[in-house]
Amino acid sequence: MSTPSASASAAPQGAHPPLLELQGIRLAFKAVRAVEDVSFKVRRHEICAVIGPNGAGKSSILNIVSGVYRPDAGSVAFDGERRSHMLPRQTAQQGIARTFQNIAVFKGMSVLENLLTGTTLRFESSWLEQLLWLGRAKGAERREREHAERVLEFLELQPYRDAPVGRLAYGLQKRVELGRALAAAPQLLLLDEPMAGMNASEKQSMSEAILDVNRQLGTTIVLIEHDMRVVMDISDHVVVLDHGRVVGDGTPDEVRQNPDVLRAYLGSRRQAAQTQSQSAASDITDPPDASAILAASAPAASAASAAPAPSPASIAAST
Amino acid sequence: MLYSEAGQLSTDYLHGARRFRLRQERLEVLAVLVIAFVAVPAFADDYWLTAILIPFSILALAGLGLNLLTGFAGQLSVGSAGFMAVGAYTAYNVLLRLPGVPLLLAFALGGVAAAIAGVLAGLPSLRIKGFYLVVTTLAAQFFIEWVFTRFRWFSNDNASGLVSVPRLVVLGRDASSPLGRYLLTLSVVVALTALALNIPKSELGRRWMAVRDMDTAAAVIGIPVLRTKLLAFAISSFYCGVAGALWGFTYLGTFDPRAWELSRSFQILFIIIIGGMGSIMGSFLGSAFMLLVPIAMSHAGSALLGGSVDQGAIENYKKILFGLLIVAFLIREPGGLARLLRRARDRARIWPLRSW
Amino acid sequence: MNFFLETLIGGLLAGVLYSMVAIGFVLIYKASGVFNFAQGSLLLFAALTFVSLTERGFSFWVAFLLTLATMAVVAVLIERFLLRPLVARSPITLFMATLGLSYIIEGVAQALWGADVHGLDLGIDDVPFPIGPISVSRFDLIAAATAGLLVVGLALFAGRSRLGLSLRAVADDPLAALSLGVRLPKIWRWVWTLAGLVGLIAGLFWGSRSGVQFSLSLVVLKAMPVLVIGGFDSIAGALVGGLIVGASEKLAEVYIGEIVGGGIENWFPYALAIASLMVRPAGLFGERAIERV
Amino acid sequence: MTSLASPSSAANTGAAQTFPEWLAARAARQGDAVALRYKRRGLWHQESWRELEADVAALARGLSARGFAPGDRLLVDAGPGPTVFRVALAVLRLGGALLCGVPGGSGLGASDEIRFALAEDDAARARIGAAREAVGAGALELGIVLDGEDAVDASSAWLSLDALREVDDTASPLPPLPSPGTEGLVGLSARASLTQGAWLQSAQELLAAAGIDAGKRVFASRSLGSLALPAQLASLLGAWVVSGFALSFGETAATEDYDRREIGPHVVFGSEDGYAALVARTRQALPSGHGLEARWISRSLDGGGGPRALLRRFLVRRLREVVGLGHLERAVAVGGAGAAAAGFERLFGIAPFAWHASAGVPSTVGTLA
Repeated sequence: MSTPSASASAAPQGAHPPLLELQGIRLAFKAVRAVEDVSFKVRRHEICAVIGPNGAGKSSILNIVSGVYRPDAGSVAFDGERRSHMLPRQTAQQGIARTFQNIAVFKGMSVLENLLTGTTLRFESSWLEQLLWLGRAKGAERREREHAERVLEFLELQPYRDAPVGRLAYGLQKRVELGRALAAAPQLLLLDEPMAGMNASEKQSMSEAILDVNRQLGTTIVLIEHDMRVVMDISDHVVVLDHGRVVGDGTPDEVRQNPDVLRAYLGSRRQAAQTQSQSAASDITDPPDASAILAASAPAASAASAAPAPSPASIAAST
Repeated sequence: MLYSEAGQLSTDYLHGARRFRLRQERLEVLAVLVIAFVAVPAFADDYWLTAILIPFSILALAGLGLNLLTGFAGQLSVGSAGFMAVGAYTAYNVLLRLPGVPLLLAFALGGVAAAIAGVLAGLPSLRIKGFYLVVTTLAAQFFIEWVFTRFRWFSNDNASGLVSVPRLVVLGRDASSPLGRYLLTLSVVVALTALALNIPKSELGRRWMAVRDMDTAAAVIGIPVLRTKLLAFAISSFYCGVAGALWGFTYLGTFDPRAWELSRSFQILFIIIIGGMGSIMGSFLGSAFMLLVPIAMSHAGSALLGGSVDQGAIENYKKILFGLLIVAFLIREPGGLARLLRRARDRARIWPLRSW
Repeated sequence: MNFFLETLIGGLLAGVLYSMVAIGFVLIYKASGVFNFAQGSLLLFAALTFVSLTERGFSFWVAFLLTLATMAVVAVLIERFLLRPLVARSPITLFMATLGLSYIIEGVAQALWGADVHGLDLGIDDVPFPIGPISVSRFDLIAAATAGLLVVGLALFAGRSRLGLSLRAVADDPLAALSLGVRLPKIWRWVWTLAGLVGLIAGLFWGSRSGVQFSLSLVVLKAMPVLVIGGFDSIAGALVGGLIVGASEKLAEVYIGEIVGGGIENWFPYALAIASLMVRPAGLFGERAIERV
Repeated sequence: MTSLASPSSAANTGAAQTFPEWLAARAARQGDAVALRYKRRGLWHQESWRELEADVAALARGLSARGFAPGDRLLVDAGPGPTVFRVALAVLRLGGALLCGVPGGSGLGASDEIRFALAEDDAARARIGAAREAVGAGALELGIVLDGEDAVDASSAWLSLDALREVDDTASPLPPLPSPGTEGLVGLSARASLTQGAWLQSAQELLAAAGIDAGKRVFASRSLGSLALPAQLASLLGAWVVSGFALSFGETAATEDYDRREIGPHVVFGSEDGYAALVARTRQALPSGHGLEARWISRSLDGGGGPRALLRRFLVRRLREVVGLGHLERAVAVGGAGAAAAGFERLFGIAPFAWHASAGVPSTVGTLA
């Protein structure tokens, strides 16, 4: 544990061991240290919010847990199983699903097809059966389509069932991405800024959806969010990162009182504002404003491919 | 095409996985098949059969193969012609060296050999993406060309390097007549197309499209990206291989490696760009376009300029025209002819309304 | 031993010509992220225009400048009608577009200047030129020198001139560059013109070697492995890559070729390229982009 | 299918006068005919009259096992839909009454102690809870929640529909059939009730007037505004069992326009605002501006003689086809036809049949709609 406040609020464990436990995670891109010695626990069935200013390393944490990044040091324990690194596919098999900061839906496919891809790991038929449309192919297709339809209903996406996702509004695309993750029936759901760039009502319905997932399906959720109101409303547990370190860890109220958190927040708010003025690719600090995020985060994705050597600012954009 | 969907209620999730969802679409397809199998043989003359319809359906099949890889799985390849050559030479040597093997089986083996070649060419896609694949598939193209030119064994050690295919016998019946070759080609193409139509609505196709649209996300939801890509290479190349075998056997009859040079690969790539990436039917539209436009041009040319028309010039204008078309389609309608058709259909479906 | 050295040097010098083609390629890739398959056709077009002009009695330099002007016009057209409409489209789409472009350019070039082979004499006679124990072609040496100058020139240009600087800015971080008020269309027009110039020079050497004809556009196929080995976005890489390909190709032809029966120069560089891809996907000098989500 | 056109058919159904009797008669006469069609999770489900009767019986047993007795009232806060209609029939079988309206609204009085309630979803549950707080109602004996099954815990009074079906039926036998005089529907907002007899009576008049008979595909719009349910129950439930047509519901209010295309109904039941929405949407989808096509279309839709009249006839047919009314014979405007209904006729060439208080229903229920 990095800070006294964190160890102080070492949240009381239930009968089970924590579902997720990070220990001494470090990660650096070239010269930029994204994460330095981060450790925290996530209990089963809780909603844990990871907050912090831009460049605090929030997204990097999610990317490490879901196997997209490989940490330079430290380990992740999921469901009692400790590991230093895993491939994305393996984490999926373990029951971890996620959404991305810059929407990562399959734009060329319909909403239903997107949800169907979420069930891919449970699909019990060989490609040959599917090609010849024989054997288990039909049964599997029927089962998974039904499952996907349940998710579709759960998220009230029926009106868009066959619409190409690329043509949907931003908020809906986020919803579809959530649906794809849900279709995998995960134990742990990682949400990277699920409400970025949404208007008030979209945020409202999204937080309701998240709460429903947590309550009705009992899914454990770790989410990154900038909107403090949302965070305080829906999360049971808040972890605050700053410059790649944990500066706060506890219940929303505990965190609210925590002095270092406030300092980190106010301090870095200023610094973040500067980076923003420096680089177009920089992300937005809270409260996020829809148009601005749409403007900034969408190109940020293309910048990732175009820019060979990302400047610190643009890395910050994605963390 | 003024559809009425009344009463077509889907009561089973498999209806959503149908090749053609609406009754009307199924009827249209049926009509096309009847025309192809009954009307055409009744009316078409040998020129149309051998010079247009056979190459049309074969190129459509090859285009379909490439479309599976590029249009659905998002892996660009300029080695299609190479894989076609593998199919043709394999089929030839199977028939030559393993007497008693039925023709269709030889074609299938040609496809399998091509599939293997395809997987090998696809292996680098483990490490590399996008147009880097152009390089590896080009490598495959050149290597294959070289192998078949260099090692005469494949062409039965005959000095000219030309090989002539044996009589075409299917199920004991001779299929060497123009009509026979047409029907043989058509049957193979239709059968393989029917199979391909299963792909977009199946998990197989969804995995491909997922990898195409966003491979990181695909990996995160548990899709084995490399295996998926390789499978795409295998199946795609199988189609190209069979197409190659048909090209050699039912279209050319006598061939050497030059039948499958790089330009053929580009031709097939153009077929799917113009016809429509990610659309099975697009491959057919593109192929028809690719074959008919040049013919129309030379006819128009000789009609306008009288007999004295320089074929070289025609060639140039053909090139320019296709180049312009490629660019135009990529800019205006990446979905190609298939998308244009679909659009027209959807508009007709809700006319006079603009949206519904 | 001498034989080996001669083959090696000969290969290296031949490689220089590949590099020249590759450099034009790199310029465009750096500035607009386009994998420009049409580079070969540009080269053909430039050479063909130049030759036809000289055949019509223009002096070397006049023809050279006129050709350059033509290439500038072509660049403007390409920027306006190809790049601008396709901005922010997938790299694969852009690649296929340049494929189409190459067809257009070739078609136009031959429609304008005819399809027959034109001889081209730069007045550099291809006589052996003894260096110590071995002797190399004087032509090749001059080609090498020119390529060297080209690289140095481009390096200086990129380092000093305002355009060069903004060019680098674009290559490093397009969004940042945009926010700094760099005008991409302008950059693109310039870069494609520059690529045209490089293409012209390369075209002259190739042309005087093998005659100016349609097949000239196929050198692009030679350039591709060069790029993969050197890295798409490094001019130095293009130079080194070219040398490597040239040398290994010749050596392979001599030492491996006869074992497998020759004719391997078509695919050997590609095999080499794939091998290097497996080891260094970004190429020897290429920057490896970090994948961020 | 032989015409079971309304009043006359009462004869060959043994002069049925209550909902249970009519339902039984339907099951006996046309047991295999489709009674109910509804789309859920992308699939169309259909239920024959026989199946429907069996299901209603099961629900009725479940209800009575949970203490629902003749004369009891079920407070309903839900939009129109297949499940609500089933429950309604079960309640009517038991001789109970449906208490409709907006619980949140002023309607609820201290007089009615709410012991039974049906909620569409958790939101509705909350509303009902609040309403009961407001009037200080006693303990809830049974709550039925249609959506959010997962949320229901055994401890609470709330059951999912399936749970209700499973309640063991060896419990007390069903009470005797209700009499025509039994109160069946109570409108909260206007505090007026409708007996089963009067209800069915008005239904027969509606059928006779609108000329709707069995063998028709009837599409019940889900998007009818806040008073959707009472309006639909009052207008549709009776007509349904009396006439024996096949009643269809779309998946959600939002998907209705597509679902309608798939059903191709002969009759649609909508309300003024429902029709208004459809007309507005169609109008705004028509080609606009000064293009030749746009001009011709708008001019011909506004009517006129000669060629335009012809074109108009064609256009109208086409428009009906496109919005999924290709087979439409009758449109019923529940609660009276106003401007929107007129607009509907102008576009689709069929005048919605206005049905409201004047059609012999006590004015009170009319005010519901």
